[in-house]
Amino acid sequence: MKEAQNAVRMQFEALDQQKQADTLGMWIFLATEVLFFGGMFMAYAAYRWFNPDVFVLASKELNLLAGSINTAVLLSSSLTMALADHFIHAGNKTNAQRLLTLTISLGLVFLLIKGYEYHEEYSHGLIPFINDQFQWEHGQADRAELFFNLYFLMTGMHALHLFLGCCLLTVMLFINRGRRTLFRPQMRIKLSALYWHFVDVVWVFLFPLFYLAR
Amino acid sequence: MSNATSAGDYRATKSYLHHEPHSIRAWLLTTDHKRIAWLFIASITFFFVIGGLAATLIRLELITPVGDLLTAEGYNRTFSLHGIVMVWFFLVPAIPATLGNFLLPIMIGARDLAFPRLNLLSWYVYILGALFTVFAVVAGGVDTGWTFYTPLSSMFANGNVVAAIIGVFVVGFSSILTGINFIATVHTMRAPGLTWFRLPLFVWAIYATALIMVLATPVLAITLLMVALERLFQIGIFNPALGGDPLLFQHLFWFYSHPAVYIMILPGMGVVSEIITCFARKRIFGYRFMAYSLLAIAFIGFLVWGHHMFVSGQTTYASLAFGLLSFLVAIPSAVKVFNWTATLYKGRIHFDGAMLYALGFVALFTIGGLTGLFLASVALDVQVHDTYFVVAHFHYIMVGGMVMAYLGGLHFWWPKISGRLFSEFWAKVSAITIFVGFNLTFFPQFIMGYLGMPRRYHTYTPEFTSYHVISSLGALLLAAGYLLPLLNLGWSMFWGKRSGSNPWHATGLEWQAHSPPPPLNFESVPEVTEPPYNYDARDPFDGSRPQ
Amino acid sequence: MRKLLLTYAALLALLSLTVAASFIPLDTWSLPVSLGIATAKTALIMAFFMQLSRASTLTRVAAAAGFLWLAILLSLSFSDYAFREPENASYHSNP
Amino acid sequence: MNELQQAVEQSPFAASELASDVDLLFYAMLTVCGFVALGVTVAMLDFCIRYRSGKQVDRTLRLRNLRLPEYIWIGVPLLIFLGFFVWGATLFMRYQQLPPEDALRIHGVGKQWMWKFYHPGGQREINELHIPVDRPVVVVLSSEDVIHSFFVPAFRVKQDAVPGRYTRTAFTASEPGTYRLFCAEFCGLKHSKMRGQVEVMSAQHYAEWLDTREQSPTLAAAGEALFRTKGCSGCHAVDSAVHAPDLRGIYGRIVHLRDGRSLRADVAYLRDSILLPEKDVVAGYQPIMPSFADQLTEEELLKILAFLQDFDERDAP
Repeated sequence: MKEAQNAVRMQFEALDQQKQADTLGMWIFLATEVLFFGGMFMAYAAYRWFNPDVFVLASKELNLLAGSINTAVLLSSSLTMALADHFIHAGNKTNAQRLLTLTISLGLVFLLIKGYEYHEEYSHGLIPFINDQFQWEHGQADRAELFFNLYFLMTGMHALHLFLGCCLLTVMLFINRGRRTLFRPQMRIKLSALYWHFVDVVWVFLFPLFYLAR
Repeated sequence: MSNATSAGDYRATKSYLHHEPHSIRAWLLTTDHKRIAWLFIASITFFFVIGGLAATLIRLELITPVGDLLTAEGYNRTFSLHGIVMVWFFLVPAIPATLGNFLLPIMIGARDLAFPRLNLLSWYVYILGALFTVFAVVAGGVDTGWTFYTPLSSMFANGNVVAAIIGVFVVGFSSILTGINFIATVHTMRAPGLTWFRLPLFVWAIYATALIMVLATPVLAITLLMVALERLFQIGIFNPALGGDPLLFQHLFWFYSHPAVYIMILPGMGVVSEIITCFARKRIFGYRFMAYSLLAIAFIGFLVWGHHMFVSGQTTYASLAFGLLSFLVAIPSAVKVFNWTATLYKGRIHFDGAMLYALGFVALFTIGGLTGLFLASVALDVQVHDTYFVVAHFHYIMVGGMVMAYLGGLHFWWPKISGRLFSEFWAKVSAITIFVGFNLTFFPQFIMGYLGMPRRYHTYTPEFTSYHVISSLGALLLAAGYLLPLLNLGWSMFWGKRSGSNPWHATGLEWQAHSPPPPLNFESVPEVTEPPYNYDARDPFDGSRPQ
Repeated sequence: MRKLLLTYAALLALLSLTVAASFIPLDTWSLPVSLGIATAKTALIMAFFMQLSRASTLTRVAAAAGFLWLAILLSLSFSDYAFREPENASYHSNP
Repeated sequence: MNELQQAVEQSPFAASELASDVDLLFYAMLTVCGFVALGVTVAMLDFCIRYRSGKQVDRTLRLRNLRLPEYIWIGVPLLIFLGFFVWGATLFMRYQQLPPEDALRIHGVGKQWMWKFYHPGGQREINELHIPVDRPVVVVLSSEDVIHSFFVPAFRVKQDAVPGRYTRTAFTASEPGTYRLFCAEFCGLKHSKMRGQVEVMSAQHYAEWLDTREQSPTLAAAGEALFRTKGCSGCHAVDSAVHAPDLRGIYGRIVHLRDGRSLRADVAYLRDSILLPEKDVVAGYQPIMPSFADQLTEEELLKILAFLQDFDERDAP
C-alpha cells in the first residue's frame, strides 16, 4: 500500500478523502456543463413553444438515418468507455488501453457522420449563416432559420465537446502508458469516463428534440 | 479552544510570505492558497480603482443637466465600463477569491484547498478575462451597459461588444473554478471534530456563495456566447426579425445576474457575522437560523429573477409569481439583520475599525434590503423600474453592504494575512468617512428615482439638478474615503507593529495558526471540540493588544 | 461487466423504440414520449455507466443538482411563455 | 428657464387616476420600512451604548427560549410582506386591465432616439403626445429597432416597447398640464435625448387641436393609398387577373384555411398575412404572395391595417 500512500497529494490526509474530493469536483463540473447546455435547451423550448409546426417541418429535413446511427455509435462508445473503466479498476491495463482507443475511434466516427450531415445540409442550402440563400419553401422561412440556427449551435457545441473528449482520452492513453502504479490511471480514467458519459447524455436529449420532432 | 499554541513568534517558523522561493516566478506559479489570495487582492484592487475612476467620471458629468464633461458616446461607454468592471472584476470575486481563498482552508484546519492547481488556474483565467476587457476598453469601450440587452447588443451597438463578452465569458470560468474548489474543500477536508454546525458562519457563507457561482455562471456563459455568435456570424437567436424573442435573453441573463447579486452579498454577511461576534465578545444569536438563512437566500435567489422584467412585456401571471417569490427572498435577509442586532444585546462591545465597518454594513444593508421590497411589489416597480431608485437600491446593497464588509474583513483578518497591525485611528476615520460619503451620494438618488429620473441618462431635465449635485459631492467624499484604507493597510504592511497570532482574542481555527501562517498553516492537524464563537461577554476583556 | 452489457442492450432497445415511436402519428404526445424515453436512457447511463447506483448520496445530489436547476430555469420562465396570449407572441398584435 | 420647464413645474406630480393609489402604497411601505430601519438602527445604537466594553452592567443572559424571537421575526415580516404583495398585485391588475372599448387608441412607435405617436384620426406627432383629460387612453407600443420604454412619471406609467411584438399600457389623465415623457430602457447613443412631453388638455381643446393639426390623411385613407402604391391592389383588386382573396369586408370575418383550420380575421391575422403570407393560407388559394416584411415600415403597416379594418363592399379600390 506504500506506493498508494505517496499518491496522496499533500493537502489530503487519506487516499479515500482525495478520491472523494476528485469525484465530487468532477460531478460539480458536470453540473455546470448541464446548465451550460441548459441555456440552449431553454432557447429551444421557448422557440418550439412559439412555433411548433415549423419545428416539425424543419425536423423532417434532417437525415434521420444518420442521426440514429450516430446515437448508436455514441451509446457504444459509452459502453466501451465504461468497460475501460471497469478493466482498469480490475487491474487489467492493456484491455483498458485497447478499449480506450476503441472509444476514441467511435467518437471520431461520430464526428465523421456529423460532418457528412453538415455537408449534406450545406448542399441543401439549409445553413442560414453560411448559405447566402436559405432554401426553404414550406412557409415561414425566418422561423425555420431560427430552428436551423439552434440546430447548428447545439449540435456544433456538442460536437466541440465531443472533440475535446477525444483529445482528453488520447492524452489519457499516452499518460497511462508507463508501468507505474495503477492508482493514478484508475482515477484519471474514472473522471474522463464521467465526462464522456455526460457528452453522451447531451446527445441522448439532442437526438429526439431535433431529429424526432416529426 | 485553547490558545496555548506557541504565542506565534513568527520568526521561529517561516511564514508563507517569507519562506524561500519568494522570487517573482515563485509567486506567479504558487499553489499556496494564501499567496493566490494575495494575487487576487492585487488584481481586484486594480480593477476597483478602474471602476472607481469611471464612477467618479460619471458623477462629475452629472453635476450639470447638460453633457459638458463627456460626449453621449463617452458617457455611455463610461457607465458600461463601470458596470462590467465593478460587477465581474471586483464584486463577484472580491470576498470569495481573497478572504475566502486565504481563510477557508485555515478555518477548517486544512493545509490547502482541495485542488490547489485549479485555484491558480482560476487566477490566470481571471487575468485572461481581464486582458480581453481591458482591450475592449482601450479599443473604445462598449456602449450596451453591463446588461448587454439584445437586440441592442447583438445588432445595433457598435462598440467592442464581442471583446467585452469574451472577457466576461472567460472570467465567468474563474468563478466556476473557485466555486468547485470551495465546495469540494468544505465537503471533504474539514478537520476532525469539525462538524457542519461547528463551522464558522464565514465558511457557511462562502459555501453558499460557491453553490450559486457553480449553478448560475454557466447560464451566463452560454447566453453571452449566443449574443457573440449572433453578432459575429449572424446566427440569429434573439433577432426579432427571425421571430426571436428579446425577452428570452432577459430570462437567461437575469437567471444568472440575480443570483450573482447574492454571490456578492452572501460572503459579506459571513464576514460581518465573524466581526460582530468577536467585537461584541458574544456567541452569535441563533447560529442555526443564520446558517440556514444563508442557504435559503442562495436557493430562493434562483427563483426571483423575473422582478427585473415586470415592465418588459412579461405576462401578468409571471410578474405576480416573481413578485411573490421576491418578497419571500427578503425573509432570510431580515432574519440575519435581526440576529446581528440581537448578538449585540448584552455583549461587551469594542469599537475597533473592523467593528465600525460591520455596524455600517448592518445599517446600510437594512436600508438596501428594505428598498428592495419597493421593487418587488409589482405596482411600485412600474414607477421605479430603470430609474435612480433602482440605482440607489443596488448600490446600498453592493457598496453599502458588500464593500463595507470587504473592507471590514480585510481589517479584521489583516493581522493574520500580513502579521502586522494597522493604525486603529485611521481605520475608524476611514469607516466613518465612507459611511457619510456613501449616504450623501446615494440617499438623494432614492428621492430622484421616485420622481422619475431615468437610469443611464447622459443629460437630464433641470428639475433633478439639486439631487445630482449633492450626490456628486458625496461621491467625491466617498472616493477620498476609499483611499484611506488603501494607504492605512499599505503602510502597515511595511511599518505596522508586529501582531501576535490572535490580536483580537477571537475564537476560530484561523486564530490558532501563527500570523502570518506557515505555508502548511498548522504544524499538526488541529482538533475541534467546541461549537464556534465560544465568547462570554461576562468575563472582563478590554481588547488589549500584545505590546 | 455483465451489467454493463445489459445496460448497453437496454439503451439500444430504447433507441430503436424512440425512433419507431416517432413514426407513429402521436402529434401532441410525440414530445412527451420521446423525452420520456430520453430520460430513461439518461437514467440508465447515469446509474450504471457512471456508477451512481453505487455512489454516495453526496455524489447523487451533485449529479441531480444540474438537472434540478435547469428545471427551475425552464419552469419559471415558462410561467411567462405559457401564458402569453397568442397575439402577444412575437409578430402578433392586438392594437 | 424656458417655458416648457415652467409648464412642467407648474403641472402636478400625480396626474392620473392610478397615480394617487400608487403613491398611497409607496408612502405606506415607506413608513413601515422606515420604522423597521429606524428600529434596527436605534436598537443597535442603544445596545452599543449600553453594553460598550467599559461599562459595568449585568450581562447575564436570561432569555430561555432562544427560538421564540426567531419565529417572531420570521412570521411578522412574512405577514407584512404578504400584505404588501397582495396590495401591490391588486394595483398591478388594475394596470393590466383590458381598456374599455371607447378608450382613445394611440399607436406609439419607438425608433432609435425618438417617439412617434399616431392618433386614430391620422395625426402624427414626434416626441409629443396630446391627449384629452379624464378619458381612458391606450398606448399600443412597438419598436423599430431596439427595446425602448414609454415612461411618464406623472402618470406612474412605464411599459417597454419591444421590437417584433406589440405591448400596451392604459391610463387616464386626471389633471390638465404638461408632463415629462422619458425613454427608460437604455437604447444606445442618444437614449437621454429620447424624451418629450405629454400635453393633457380638456376634451374641447383636444378636439380643436385635432382639427388644427395639418390634416394628414386619416390612417385608413393613408392605408388605402399605400394599398395601391405597394401593389396589394395589383392582386387583391376585384378585377385583377391574379387569383387572390377579395379583401373587402375581410376584417372580423371567419376565414377557412387550406389546412382545414378556420379563424376570425383579426388584426393579428391580417398583420401575419402581410408579413408571413404562407403561415395561414386561405382555402382554395396557392401560397404565391411574397412577404412584405422588409418593404413596409411599422408606420406603413399600421396604415394598411387601419385601411383593411374598414374596407368594405362600398368602396372597391
